[in-house]
Amino acid sequence: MSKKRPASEYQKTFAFRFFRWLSGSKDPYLGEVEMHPQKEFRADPEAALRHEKEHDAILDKVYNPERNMEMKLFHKLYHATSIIFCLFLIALLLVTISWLPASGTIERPANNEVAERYIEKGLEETGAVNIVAGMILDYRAFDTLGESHVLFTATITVLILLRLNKTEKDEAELSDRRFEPKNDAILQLVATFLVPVIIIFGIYIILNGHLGPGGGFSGGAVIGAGLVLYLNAFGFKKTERFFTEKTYKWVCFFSLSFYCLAKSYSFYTGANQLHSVIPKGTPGAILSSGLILPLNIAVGLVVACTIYAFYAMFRKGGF
Amino acid sequence: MTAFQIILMGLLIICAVSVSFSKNLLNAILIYMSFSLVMSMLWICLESPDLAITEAAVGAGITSVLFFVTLKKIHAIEGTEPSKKEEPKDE
Amino acid sequence: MNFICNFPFFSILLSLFSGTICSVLPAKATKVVNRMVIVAVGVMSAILLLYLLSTGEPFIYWMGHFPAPWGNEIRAGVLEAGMALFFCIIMYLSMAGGAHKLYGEVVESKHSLYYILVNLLLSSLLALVYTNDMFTAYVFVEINTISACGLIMIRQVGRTIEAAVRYMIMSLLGSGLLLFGLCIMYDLTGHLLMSNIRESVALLVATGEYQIPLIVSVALMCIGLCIKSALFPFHSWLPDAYGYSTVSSAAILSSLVSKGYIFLLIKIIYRVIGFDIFNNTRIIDVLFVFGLMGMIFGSMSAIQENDVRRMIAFSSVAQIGYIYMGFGMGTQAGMVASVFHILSHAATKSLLFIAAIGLTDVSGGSRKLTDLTGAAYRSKWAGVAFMAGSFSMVGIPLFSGFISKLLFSQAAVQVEGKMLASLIVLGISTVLNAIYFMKTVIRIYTPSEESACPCITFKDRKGYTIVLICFVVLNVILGVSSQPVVNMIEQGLAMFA
Amino acid sequence: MGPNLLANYGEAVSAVLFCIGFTNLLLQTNLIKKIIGLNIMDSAIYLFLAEKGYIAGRAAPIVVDGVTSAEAYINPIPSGLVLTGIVVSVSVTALMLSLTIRLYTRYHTLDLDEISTQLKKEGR
Repeated sequence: MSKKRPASEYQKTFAFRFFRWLSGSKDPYLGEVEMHPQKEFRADPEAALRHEKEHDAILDKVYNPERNMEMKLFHKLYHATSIIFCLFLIALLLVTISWLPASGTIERPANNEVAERYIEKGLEETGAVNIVAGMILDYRAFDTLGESHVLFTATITVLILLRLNKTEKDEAELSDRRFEPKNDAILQLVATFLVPVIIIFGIYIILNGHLGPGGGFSGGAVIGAGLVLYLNAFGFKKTERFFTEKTYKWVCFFSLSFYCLAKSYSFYTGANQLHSVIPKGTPGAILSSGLILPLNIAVGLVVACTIYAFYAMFRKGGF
Repeated sequence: MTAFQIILMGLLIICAVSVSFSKNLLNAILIYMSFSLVMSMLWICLESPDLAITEAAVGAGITSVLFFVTLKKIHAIEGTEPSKKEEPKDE
Repeated sequence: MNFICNFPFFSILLSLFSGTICSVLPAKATKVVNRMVIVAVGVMSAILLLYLLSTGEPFIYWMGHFPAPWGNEIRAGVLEAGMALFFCIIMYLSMAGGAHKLYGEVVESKHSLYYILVNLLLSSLLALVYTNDMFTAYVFVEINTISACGLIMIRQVGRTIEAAVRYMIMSLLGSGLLLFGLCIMYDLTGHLLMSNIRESVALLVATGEYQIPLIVSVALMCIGLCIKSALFPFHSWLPDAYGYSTVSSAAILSSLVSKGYIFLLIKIIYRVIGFDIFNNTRIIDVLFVFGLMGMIFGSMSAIQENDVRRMIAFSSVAQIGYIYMGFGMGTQAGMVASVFHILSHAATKSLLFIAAIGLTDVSGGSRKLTDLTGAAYRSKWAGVAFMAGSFSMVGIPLFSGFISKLLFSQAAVQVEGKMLASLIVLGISTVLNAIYFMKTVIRIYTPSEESACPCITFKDRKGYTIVLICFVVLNVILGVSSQPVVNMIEQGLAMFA
Repeated sequence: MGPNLLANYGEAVSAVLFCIGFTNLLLQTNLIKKIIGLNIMDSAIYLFLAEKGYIAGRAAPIVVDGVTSAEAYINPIPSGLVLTGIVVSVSVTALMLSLTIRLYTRYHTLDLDEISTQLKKEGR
């Protein structure tokens, strides 16, 4: 058995020195390496300033596109590979198109029983004379439901980006209000005649969505364009009388929720084979084709308000 | 009918190429407006009037108006003085 | 038609409709509505999952009065219901975990807009999971892209807007290519519904006509979805988008949004083209090679990063490389490993993002790794959660990362051509993962005295700590009792076609 | 090269337009030009899709005085899809333009590379 050794003798053994070094309590360099005493650091202002200037100069040199070789090389490389990739894509697409069935001919896979049924039974099943409107709002209504929500999402993101909160709004409003209304007589005269015609034409397109070409989207866009023309001619004060953020919010809410509820009713009744009580009406009459007319009106309102909201957001960051 | 379509498609390609090489932003947007007008004419030749109305109202109308408002906001059009407004530095 | 069969339709419509309702409600109410909708959709998906496990075969739900090729339809199976349930759990925990930071970083008036976007994102994810129609999938991919872009830029700081622009440009390129591939597929088959397309594609492959356009259309769709889910060569937008956005949107983006596109790719492989036809095309080798390169280069650039959240973002580039390696193997086991990795990566990545924000809060808000030393002592729960997340990422047993690495290696062994490459790269990428994750764990656990930052205990942030605990528990459950989950995935994939 | 490249001249033009838009989106440094390139790319895809539905010698799919036989009208599905697509392009363009405005007010430039160099400088 190893007898206990006195502390002083143990300190000289190799094991003690090794474990002391391992635990880091004794710094092996202390005293061995010749070190002159450290000077106390006094930061003089102009040296710091000089460092700062040099630092910025280096930064500008590094990030200066003209002199930075690596950035220039990267740009050339990027342009070259992009052009080659796009030429390759053109060649690939042209080769695929050459193998596709000839367009405009009759015997092609696309003209199968799906298209035939839309045309033959479209009138009696959806009641819409315009088969495309019938297909969008009745056969494949789920796409168009998603579609109006794409527009709604885009409005939300534009609201997030461009809507100024209270403080900035007054300052921005001042800058935009200074220019209006420019009261140039030509625009106002033209607008007084043109805006009513545009809005009536837009309403006509929406109401006849299921009878002739057009429908919710195009009618709404036409009405939106008319509102934008009115805003440009007569300035924000006039339009804010009837179109503020509250009207926008509630119009969008009512039409989108009507759209959602009407479509979920028809999906639910369809999926569970229940008879839906919506009448098809006589084809050709305005009040025909079941839900398509009210849906067109709802989509038209949403699109018109959205387009006016985009313009007002871009112009003034608010309503 | 196909001759007319070929002319329209030629116009489309000319507009698309000239947009990418035009220096002035305003010209680019005017050429883009003509591009979408030619496109809505092409829809009519392809027997789909729904698309023609929508493309005309939305492509030439709304998109171009939004482009012009953006240019005005970005002071790219001469004569509108750029107001220097410094936002606080972010982290 | 059992009443439970309406649940997929109810969950999609509920989240869409709640997005519309929140636009008129005051800010406080929108937060409550958002939480309730996520819980309701989660409960419905759980009941649907139990019902489907009991019946054992998927069902078709007509969206409208007309049968398949004419009207639209939803199809719900075990895999879809399981994914919907898992997405709801992750989304609820991410929203709860990041809620306290939302008040700090986002302007008060834009909170309700943020919750509307989260609702719409949930509805687009559910629609991507359930839909059986290609063009509906494209429309909801667009909703997904725009609301994800809104989630990135909610913080209104110069960096997030530049990240949002880069994200939008790359995503729009991706959806342009996806739509182009879709149009060619429509021209060849005349159908838009996935099951009908598969029959026509099988017919086309049998007769051997239109071979070139078929392969090009599949390739375009795959490239479009790879760009959108940030596979290796197209991942340049990912670190900025995830690194600088608010916490809950970073967690949701990294775990849910890119997974929605990958799930659509699985649908295209199984239901639009057919698993064996897809294997004969050489596309899976391209996916395999891109996956391997993603695993290595993603981890390499994560090692050089000194911002903790950009490092985690680069590690998700590597993990997406894992998933595409699983697709590239071309066997059923490879697909099961990829789907399990989707679940384990979603759970681990959002845990890491939310734990990282806890660490940066206590180290003076700076995200530099050098300032994080000793952060785990100041906020104990965030340190433990970050360590658990790193262990799962590295693949230490008891955590879900280990199970997915195990499944990948089991799948790799059965593929004789690709076994060597995938096992070697699996090893290399695990080592690279260990380097940058363990470096961070060691750094947050080295004691540092002089920092004057506050210590955050359990009482200061109850909700946040409970969320961290739930995430760690979820991770451990996935790691320990993974066999039922794997069986469920196999059963789901079997009935998926 | 397949047999009917000349027969499909419409699709060939739309493929060329798609690649011009694709190049603009990748190569242009100015953000506004990128957005115009994006719009050109989307319109090209919709032209490609609408060419699919066109059948020579048939009328637009609006039932005229009761004739509902399939030989009289063109295929309605592509025009329905393109109608949805046009609205998607409008909403995406509005979003990208508002992003451009916010970037300009913050960095006073439209060039993405300049913005990222300013970001790198600020990032110190």
